[in-house]
Amino acid sequence: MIINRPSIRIYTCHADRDILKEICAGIEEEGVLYEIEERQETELDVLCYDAANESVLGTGVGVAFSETGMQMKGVPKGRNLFEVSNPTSGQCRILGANAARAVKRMPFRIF
Amino acid sequence: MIINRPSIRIYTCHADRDILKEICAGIEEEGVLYEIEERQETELDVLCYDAANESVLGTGVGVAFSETGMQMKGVPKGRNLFEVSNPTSGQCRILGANAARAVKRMPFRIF
Amino acid sequence: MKLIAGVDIGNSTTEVCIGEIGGDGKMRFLSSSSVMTTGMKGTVANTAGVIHALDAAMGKINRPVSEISLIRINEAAPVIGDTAMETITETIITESSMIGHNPSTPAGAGQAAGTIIYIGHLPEGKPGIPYIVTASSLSAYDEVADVINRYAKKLDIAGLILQADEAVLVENRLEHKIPIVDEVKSINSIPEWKMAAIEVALPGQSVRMLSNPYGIATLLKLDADETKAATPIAKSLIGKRSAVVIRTPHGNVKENVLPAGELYVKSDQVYPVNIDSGADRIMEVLGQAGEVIDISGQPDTNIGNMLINIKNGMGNLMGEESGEIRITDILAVDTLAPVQISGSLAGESCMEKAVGVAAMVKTKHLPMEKIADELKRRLHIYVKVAGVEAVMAALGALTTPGTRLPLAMLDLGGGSTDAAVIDSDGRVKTTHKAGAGELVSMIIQTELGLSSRHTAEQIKKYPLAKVESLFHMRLENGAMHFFENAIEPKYFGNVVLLHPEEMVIIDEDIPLEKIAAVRKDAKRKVFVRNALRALTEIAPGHNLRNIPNVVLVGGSAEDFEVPEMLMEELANYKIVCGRGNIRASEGPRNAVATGLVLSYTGGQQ
Amino acid sequence: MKLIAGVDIGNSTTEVCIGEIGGDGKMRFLSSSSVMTTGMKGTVANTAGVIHALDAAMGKINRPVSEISLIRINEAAPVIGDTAMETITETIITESSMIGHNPSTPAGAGQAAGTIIYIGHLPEGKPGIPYIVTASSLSAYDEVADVINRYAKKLDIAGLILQADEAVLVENRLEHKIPIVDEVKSINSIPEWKMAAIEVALPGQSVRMLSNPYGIATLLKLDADETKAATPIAKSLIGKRSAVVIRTPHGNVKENVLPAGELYVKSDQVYPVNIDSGADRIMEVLGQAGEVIDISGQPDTNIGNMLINIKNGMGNLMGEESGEIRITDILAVDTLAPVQISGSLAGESCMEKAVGVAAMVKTKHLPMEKIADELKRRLHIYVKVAGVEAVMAALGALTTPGTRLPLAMLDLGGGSTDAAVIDSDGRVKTTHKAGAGELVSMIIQTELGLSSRHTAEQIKKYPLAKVESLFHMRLENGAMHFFENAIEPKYFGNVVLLHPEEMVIIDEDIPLEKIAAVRKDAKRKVFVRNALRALTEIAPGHNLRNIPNVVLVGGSAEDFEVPEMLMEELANYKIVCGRGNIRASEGPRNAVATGLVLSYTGGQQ
Ligand SMILES: Nc1ncnc2c1ncn2[C@@H]1O[C@H](COP(=O)(O)OP(=O)(O)O)[C@@H](O)[C@H]1O
Ligand SMILES: Nc1ncnc2c1ncn2[C@@H]1O[C@H](COP(=O)(O)OP(=O)(O)O)[C@@H](O)[C@H]1O
Ligand SMILES: [Mg+2]
Ligand SMILES: [Mg+2]
Repeated sequence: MIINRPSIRIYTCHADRDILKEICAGIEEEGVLYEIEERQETELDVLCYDAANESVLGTGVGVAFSETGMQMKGVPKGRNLFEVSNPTSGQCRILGANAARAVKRMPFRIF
Repeated sequence: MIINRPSIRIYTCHADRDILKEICAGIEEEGVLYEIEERQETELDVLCYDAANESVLGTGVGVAFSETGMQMKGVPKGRNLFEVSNPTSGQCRILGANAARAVKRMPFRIF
Repeated sequence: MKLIAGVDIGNSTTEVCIGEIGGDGKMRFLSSSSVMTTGMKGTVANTAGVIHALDAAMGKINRPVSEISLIRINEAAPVIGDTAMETITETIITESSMIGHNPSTPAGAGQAAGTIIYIGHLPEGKPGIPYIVTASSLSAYDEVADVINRYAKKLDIAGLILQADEAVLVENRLEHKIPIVDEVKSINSIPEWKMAAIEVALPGQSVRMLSNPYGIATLLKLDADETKAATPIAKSLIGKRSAVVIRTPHGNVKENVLPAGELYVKSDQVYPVNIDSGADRIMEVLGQAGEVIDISGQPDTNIGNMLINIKNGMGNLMGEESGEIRITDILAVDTLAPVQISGSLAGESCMEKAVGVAAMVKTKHLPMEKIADELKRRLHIYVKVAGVEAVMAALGALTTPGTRLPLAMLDLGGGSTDAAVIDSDGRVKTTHKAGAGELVSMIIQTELGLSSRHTAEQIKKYPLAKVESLFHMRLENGAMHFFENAIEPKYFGNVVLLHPEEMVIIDEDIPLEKIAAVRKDAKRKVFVRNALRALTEIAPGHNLRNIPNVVLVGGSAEDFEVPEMLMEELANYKIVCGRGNIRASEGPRNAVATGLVLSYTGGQQ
Repeated sequence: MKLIAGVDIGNSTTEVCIGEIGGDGKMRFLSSSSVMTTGMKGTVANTAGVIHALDAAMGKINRPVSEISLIRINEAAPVIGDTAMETITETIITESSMIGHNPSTPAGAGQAAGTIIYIGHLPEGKPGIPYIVTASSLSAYDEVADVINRYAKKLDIAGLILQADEAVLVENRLEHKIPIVDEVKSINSIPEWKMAAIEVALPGQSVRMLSNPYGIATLLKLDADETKAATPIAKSLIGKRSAVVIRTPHGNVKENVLPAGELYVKSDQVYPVNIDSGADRIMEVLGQAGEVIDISGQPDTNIGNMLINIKNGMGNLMGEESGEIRITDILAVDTLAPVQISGSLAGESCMEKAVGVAAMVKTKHLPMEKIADELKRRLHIYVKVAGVEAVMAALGALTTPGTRLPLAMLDLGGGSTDAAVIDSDGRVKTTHKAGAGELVSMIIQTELGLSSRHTAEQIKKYPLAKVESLFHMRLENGAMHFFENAIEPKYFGNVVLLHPEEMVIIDEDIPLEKIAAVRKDAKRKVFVRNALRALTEIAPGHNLRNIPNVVLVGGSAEDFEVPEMLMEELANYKIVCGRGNIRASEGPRNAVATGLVLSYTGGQQ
């Protein structure tokens, strides 16, 4: 009986579909699992913070419309590790890859 | 502004005072911080599980009367890593030390 | 249509290869197998293993063993590798007492020197004299802190030594910070009123003053003679997190130390060489000696005793007098072995240079004919002792894709490294060198101070990982591996071996990097040296550059890093070298058995 | 009451020691300082640094420089160390093309061989022929997966090479799993219709088939000649996570390769030695040659060019003709240097054996008198050139607690390792050996392939750590260190140096253990060898066992691990060795300056 699957949480609020797809591809290529959940919350900081704190892996991604961010457990709300508005598809991949790299404890890629 | 102090959470319910003191000494000697909170909950499994999940370090200790347990985030409720009833003071130290060693990623000591 | 079985009885493994001769006279390989050798190589006890291996190979193709028309077994070389290891260093005697250890949680940082005083005797302390206080585990941490805080107002308390694991607990309650060493189990053997120096390093660092003879001299005000006597202590404290050195002149401590001794290599004359001069020198003398008749050691020395033990042991096994047994080759390697320090308070040891030795023992002709007869009797199949092991191995090696004559094969076994060269005319030269997989395991065991040889053997074979959380481990090469579910707590934080069936915990507290370094180094020391000297001996003109191909076969060629080490080394001589791939399918195994089958057609045509 | 200043002008550092002679004629030490040397050692440009150092030392005791009655400066030895490094190996030319790399996320596992086909040409593929498909980053991962799934029904698709970082994405969408190598930037230089073998190792492992010449031969069906040509490829693929080898016979690739060359050591006669024979052999010949007059290299070879560059460079600096400059010592060390592989598709290099060389250049007498005159002119204080550097260093070293005569000191500097022995009668013997701290930094830079010397210098000086989360790092010795607050993301997952002021990120992606191993090995190769040969030269009877004490001084004696390495090595000769502690307070610094002050009283009494 596993309650929390060890995965990155992605909390979304009316997320741009292409952006979300590319972020997921970034995580998938790195071989880490993710779960997407649509939330009532519109604020990016809250989405990221909650996602990180509710992920067993301590890593969360937030997508509000076309704003994106990545956050880790233990870092205060509002201090997302990475934040990109209207990201290109390359930037989405990197954001996803960095979420996975946080889990794998590998250095982050540069946007 | 740090919201969560990086510390081990100890959730207690009418904890035996000597037991609690020795567990804390075990953690302190290993150089890790802890926070104690008295809870309404009487069940050891719940105390341990909640403590682990609410600790930034992902490590929690529960003490209900003279029952003690240690738990880590990601492990299902009811599957405490260690559990000792009516521990000796040596066992309390080891339980505390092991909570700290979970944080320091060091092998656990044997009871 | 005739079925031929090649059977290779090795020290560790018995291998079978089954070939079929078609109507056209061509050989087709049908099956092969590998089982543990039963009994000592060259004895009739081997028959059971051979039958088992034949069953296994024929079973794979669903045919009965009775269909085999001919069994060809190897002519085993009458040499057997044995391995022993002796330290060459003497016990270290010190004029001071010391504690050098790595309690996981000492406290404070810095160094201090002073007179030792038991905590209970502080009322007798005099102002102006620096003291190092000791407290047994009978005193609780809050009491100790209380007492020190009280007396620190009057006395100069410079440091603290605790028996219990409570350094941090005490330090957190002290008003003035001092270095504290804890977990000193034998606190009662610390002599009161003597001078002591203590040092605690910053987290992540190691002691600097007490690992330097002149640092000890500075703190304890030693003269030159005393400093000299403190050098072994300084050496043993290198890398320690905390340490205590106590000045306790013993007078003349004397011990009976067995000297390392001389080795006598007998060929045209006797060449002596002292073990103390190290492995390189020993191997140089051995190289100069040429064809060796026997090797012995100076009586009543470490090496002398060791070689006699080897000869006696072999004699017992073979039922020969040890006088008839000759040692025709040795491999010496420089290594490190733990040596007890007399004068230490807690049984500390330190690593000293040592020499490990593997020896090649020449015995009488092995009675392979007897095994053949016994097999014949039990199976009613014709059995022939068909070819010299190393030659057959070379024939088998030649089935590896990308090879051609002249070709050398290196059989990396357990006790010995055997080599053979076949030149373009089919002429073969062979040699047997002492030292192979077993010596590697022995070096690993000694240098890591492991209690079990089995653990050393496993360290040799499997890559390492460190379990960093309940959910993941970091592999030796830095990659992360995630577990599906939380792993058992017993693995948490430990270094493990990635055995294919289950993870094996290494009980000793040794960093992963250290284990990996010792492992690689041991392999290099044994196999690179042996490959070079074996190949040099049999190469045309004794020149390695005259060998174009080297094919690695045998159990140790399965190793996950040895073949690449040898390839890198031999590339310097423009030699193509790699793990063999017998018949493009068997990897480095089955070379001798395959050669035995092949040599049948060779003989026919 | 008289103030005496000792001034030591070194290549890197200028040091001052201030002593006071009391009414009783006894010397009391008051202060000391250390600044960067200004200008090249032995030139008047040094005066600025000397004045700065005097200011600093007098400032500490709040007294003006003018109160000094006498300044004693060192007589510098007319030898200067310089360091250069040359690989001795030739460029590697291969008959095949290869890609060997560590994409972080390849996919699938296993090996495959087949004909290369571009994904767009799959319609032209024929059933029954194994194919390796290539796809550029213009094809999206879901399209690639779709196409492969479709064609796999008709064709034998054995492997896939991708330009984009999408191997896992494609693999997750494939119906039949195949090995996939991704992140191949130069995908367009892969030649279609040629045979290729590809291999992806299991996570945490490295390729086994393609790092073995016979493995390549098996997959690509190579004959013996082709296998030989593939050996450098196999060697360069050792340890890689994934690899591609393409069979592209080039015909006769020829390159102009500069040979390593011979070294000529001139003493009573000229001793030649080939660089190819390695550092041990070179140092052996040097040792046999005795007192060296000059060392040169074969013209138009690597070593020849290198030594000429050193002589010219020194000549320019000193304003002498390079003909007048003589090289009186060298230190050769075996090392590894990256060598380009011609035939690689993505500019891969591999590490080859190389020899690094430091040289000791003999110049004309250094004009220390000119510096003394200039100082006198500017300070109006009497200045005396007072003593030979190494002798003064030995005098200073003798103030270390726990020492006595006879005593040896080793000055571990930047360019050279200097040694002096004072025997019980006060007689002194000195020597200067090429190679010290700078050569260590150079080896670290080369072996780790670092772009900056500065990084190598920092790696030499500071311990390593790996930042494992935003909240903690693991130190080199395994200890954990926690941060108070979350650390900046740029540090996350990186290897860093623990510089006292800030953590320095190592940009190159090299595992911590590798960096530490290269660092330690470089220090050992330079300092252990130099300590042994310097001490052997000056030891009574050239026997190390006649030296009871060795005191380490100079900048490289501050190193956090070099003194312990030397202590361990010299303990084998029963020598007490450790970092000096000049005047029981200065550590290994200030030896020469202290000696200059001390020798004044010596001269007086
Ligand atoms: N996978 C492996 N990795 C490293 N060494 C191995 C492996 N398998 C077997 N060995 C070693 O091979 C040696 C035995 O080799 P083998 O050729 O079977 O000996 P023999 O020819 O004497 O029967 C032993 O030292 C064993 O530890
Ligand atoms: N803390 C340190 N650790 C290791 N090496 C050091 C340290 N400080 C200085 N060095 C090295 O010491 C060398 C300079 O030594 P120094 O005695 O100052 O030279 P010189 O006598 O020529 O002036 C340089 O190679 C420098 O890298
Ligand atoms: Mg402790
Ligand atoms: Mg990838």
